[in-house]
Amino acid sequence: MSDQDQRTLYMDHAATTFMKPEVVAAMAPYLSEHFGNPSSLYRFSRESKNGVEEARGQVAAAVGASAGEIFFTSGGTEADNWAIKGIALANRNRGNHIVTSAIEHHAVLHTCEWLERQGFSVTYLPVDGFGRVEPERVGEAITDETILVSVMTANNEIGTVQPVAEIGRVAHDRGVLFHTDAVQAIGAVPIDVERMGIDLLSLSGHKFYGPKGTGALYIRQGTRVETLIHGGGQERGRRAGTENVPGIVGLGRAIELATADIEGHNRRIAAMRDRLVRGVLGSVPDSRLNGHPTERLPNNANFSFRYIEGESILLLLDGRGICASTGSACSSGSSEPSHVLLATGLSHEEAHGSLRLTLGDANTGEDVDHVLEVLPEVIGRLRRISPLTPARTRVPEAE
Amino acid sequence: MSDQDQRTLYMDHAATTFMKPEVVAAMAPYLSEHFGNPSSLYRFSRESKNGVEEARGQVAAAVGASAGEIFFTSGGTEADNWAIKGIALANRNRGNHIVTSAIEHHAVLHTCEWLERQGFSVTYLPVDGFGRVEPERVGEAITDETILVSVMTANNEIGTVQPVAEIGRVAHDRGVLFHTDAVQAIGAVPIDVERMGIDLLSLSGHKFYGPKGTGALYIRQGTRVETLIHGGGQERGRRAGTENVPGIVGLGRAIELATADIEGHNRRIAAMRDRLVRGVLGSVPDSRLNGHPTERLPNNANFSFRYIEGESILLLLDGRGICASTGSACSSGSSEPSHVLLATGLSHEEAHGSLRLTLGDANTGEDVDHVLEVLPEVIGRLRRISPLTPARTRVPEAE
Amino acid sequence: MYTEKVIEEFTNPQNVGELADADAVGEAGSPTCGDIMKIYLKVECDRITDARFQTFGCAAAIASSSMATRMILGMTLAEAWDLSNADVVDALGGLPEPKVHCSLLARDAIRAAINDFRTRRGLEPLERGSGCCCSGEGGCDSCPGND
Amino acid sequence: MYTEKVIEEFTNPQNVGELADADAVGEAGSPTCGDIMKIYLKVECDRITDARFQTFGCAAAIASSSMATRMILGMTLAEAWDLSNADVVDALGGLPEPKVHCSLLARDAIRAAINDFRTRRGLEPLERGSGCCCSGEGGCDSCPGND
Ligand SMILES: Cc1ncc(COP(=O)(O)O)c(C=O)c1O
Ligand SMILES: Cc1ncc(COP(=O)(O)O)c(C=O)c1O
Repeated sequence: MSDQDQRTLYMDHAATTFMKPEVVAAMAPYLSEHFGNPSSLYRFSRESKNGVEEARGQVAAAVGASAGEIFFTSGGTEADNWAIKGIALANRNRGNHIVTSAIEHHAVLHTCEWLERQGFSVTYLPVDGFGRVEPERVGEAITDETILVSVMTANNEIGTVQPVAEIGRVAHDRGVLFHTDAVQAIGAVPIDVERMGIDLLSLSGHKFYGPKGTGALYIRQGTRVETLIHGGGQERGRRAGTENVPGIVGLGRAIELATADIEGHNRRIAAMRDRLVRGVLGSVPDSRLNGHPTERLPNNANFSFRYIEGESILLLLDGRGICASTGSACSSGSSEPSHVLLATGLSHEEAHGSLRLTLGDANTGEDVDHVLEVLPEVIGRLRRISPLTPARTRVPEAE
Repeated sequence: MSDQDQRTLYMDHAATTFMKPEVVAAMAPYLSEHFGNPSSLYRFSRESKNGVEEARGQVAAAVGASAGEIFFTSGGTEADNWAIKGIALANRNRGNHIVTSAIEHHAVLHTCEWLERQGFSVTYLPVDGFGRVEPERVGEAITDETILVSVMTANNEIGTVQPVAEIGRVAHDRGVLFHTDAVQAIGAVPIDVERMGIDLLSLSGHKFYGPKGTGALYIRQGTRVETLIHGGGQERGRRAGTENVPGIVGLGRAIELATADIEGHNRRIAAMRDRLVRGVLGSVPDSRLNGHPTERLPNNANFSFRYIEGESILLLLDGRGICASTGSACSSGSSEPSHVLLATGLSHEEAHGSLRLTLGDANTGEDVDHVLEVLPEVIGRLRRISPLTPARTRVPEAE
Repeated sequence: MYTEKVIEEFTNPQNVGELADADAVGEAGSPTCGDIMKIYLKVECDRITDARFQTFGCAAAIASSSMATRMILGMTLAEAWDLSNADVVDALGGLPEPKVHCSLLARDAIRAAINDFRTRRGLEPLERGSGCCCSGEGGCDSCPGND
Repeated sequence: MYTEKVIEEFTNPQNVGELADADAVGEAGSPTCGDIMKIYLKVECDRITDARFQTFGCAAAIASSSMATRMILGMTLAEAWDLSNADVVDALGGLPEPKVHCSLLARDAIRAAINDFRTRRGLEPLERGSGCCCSGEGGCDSCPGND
């Protein structure tokens, strides 16, 4: 079990994705000859401007919006910050209460905590054992002071997909704006901002085979949102800064590819994922699948393995060339494991022993086979080291 | 005078620059195989992490800082926003007054205006006829409430270089932090944050042959700055969001190249620029050079041509393949021309008749010759159309 | 951002210049807001037989000046008075939204010229809302070709 | 983020397991904070002649457990008591700053085992600050090799 296995088997697509060759190809001319500033007047910069506007149309089409409602950002985090702070600061006179969930990404949670320090009050809704927010809870949490509901479309750790359309309806019934962090959902969950009652939506290029450092915020026409980044008149005066033209072009192409055949893509990926889940649960005792059994992202498998800790699983897998992720705090040096896993009711020990495998477009059935071969070995090895492992679960080392 | 001349002669490097081939080459592997998320634990993501950290060192070296003081952003605008809002919000208890200049970029001015709406008070220092801020004025403007002085290193329109070290000294003598927007200065003005007494410095990749959508903020060790973009623990917990790895790598390589031989670069560029200025002023009556005669960026030539308007100059030049810029409001659809030109004392008419030519690394002596041939023709043509042109200046059309 | 037609009209403007023996001269705009147009008209029997302009301004201002002078050639003063900036913008194939106001310049200068024509003849200048601008020289109908 | 040495020690840990006839057993940590270490010692004449460990924890915890058991083999209890986590970290070629606390686990488990050893012999457990840990069996000096 050493570095012999040189090939990298990447199964951490929720962390980030490679860029598709088509995306790199779309960007290439904007990295060299088409370098004009989109704000410039001369014809030479028209390529840049057109590239940006074509991408805006591609993003709009992917989420059922119109191009004028799409604003480019430097990523999902900036989009989340802008949406939530922007709504809060622009609607201060209408109320100071925000409803969100306990399992949001830190880009949402830490933004909300910052707003709390500015005098806003925030309700962090609990989730059920599968990580779902119940729409009725949203309704109960809304007060006369509520100005925004923000619930993610799909969770990045356990993959649980939220009942976004219902939550949107509840929010709108009460006259409250609805934001959703769809960073993990694009390309897996078909999005229609109209049908789903979404007023603001965040997305990020590097989660769907597009470039890092690119994202977008959808803002429904007519929604008052305070500017987060002030300066020049870019993005129709709402997000200043010279546009990341190659990045935006790549984002546009990537979202077009990612949403071209969501159903077919999901079918293919989920088939592999389901085989992976069945194989792991079948061969590793005292293991469980975290998140929802069916309402989950097609590429997400999140396990808890009792008696052992996630970072050590991850590093042994890394030794065998497999790239994965964990919600154990030990990976971040803090002592609290993943707030998401704890919110679903896991004990600290179970949360520490979690492993996330997220499949992507380049994964094959053989990759699944390889993980199914390596993972039980790795788990067994660590369990032999652990003082918590009961005798029945302790498998002797193969000779 | 039509589209015959197909070659594009780009002389708008203050708006943005092309990327140097070395920069694109440095980025290339991070656009394809090295796609790991720098925050991930497995070996595969080490390339990404190392790429980011190498770039951090390159940026630090370029401004005389240590790597731990460099934070990557999505551009100069975000860096300006972060610096100014970050200092203001973190030091609210110490005072509510900011000193800046009337000729800052909108990324600074609009940020200051936003802070005014949040209850801060801002002094916009006037400049002299050459666009210089007098350091004594800074001292006079500082009160017990002052928490920040922000004056740009060099102006983007007229190229005037500010006495930054003196301003830094004045601020520090009064115990006030000093931020400078060095977006236009990198690669032209040698920067040493220690020697110049700079506590925060903004820079932007696409102004020195690096990628668009990349920038950095230098924050002196120990300076309290509130976070602008909340979320994950990237950039040592101070700027959240998955890193734009290829962009950051490109920024690092670009700043290394741009600062390798500032003196030699400036000598070469300024020689061309000086010939351009002499040629234009010598052949076009009623023209003037805006900005400082000597304390200016080596690549910047900003003229005012009386009796005519800048956008029309720019578009006729565009018809001849020359890319330039103007401070006339008509280019932006507002009626106030450039706040920078007005601040130097120009009349509205003169400000409307401005043209900025900014040279770059790919420009040659022939480019200068070509502009010197075309520009007087264009000016003459527009002056024949203008009702303001006095008879002595009206040159008859060449047959 | 401009249509090809605007760029063409701007790059090769028609009717540039002054008319030494103009029957009417009008001016609109100011250098402060970045544009001034001066228009010179020859008028025969209430009909515009020649028009020249001088403009200080952006491409939209110059293009609409040129287009407007081309459009009013041959018009009666009444027709020219009624020329709207929307007509000029349409003839140019459209203008970017923030530039539409630049085309007002031409209309304002034409109306100023017509009022100059009237004033020279001792008539009252017309109000903005007014629709007719006959010089009264024997009535509009008496001129040849006004049928 | 880990040094090669840490990864090597973690991937191929030494002295894993239990000792059925241990003279001392010590435990430290808790599953809540993500790591637990259990250590088993054989002691002869105040000298550690065998050591085994079991660890629930991250790579740093496992690697420092392994390294610590290797280091204390052959040490007197007094020497083992004085083993600091800095010694373990050094032997591993360093640990990332947020992981240094994981190496405390080994020191704490060793000290717990030494106190277990003392308690089994009717001695008072030692305080944290204490420097000596002789079992008192004829004095440290009377054992062979303790010169
Ligand atoms: C002086 C100055 N500051 C800030 C900026 C903004 O930089 P960016 O476009 O990278 O956001 C610019 C350029 O647009 C600039 O010239
Ligand atoms: C659900 C979710 N929201 C927000 C983000 C932040 O996106 P980015 O890294 O592009 O800033 C991520 C990914 O890191 C995410 O998974």
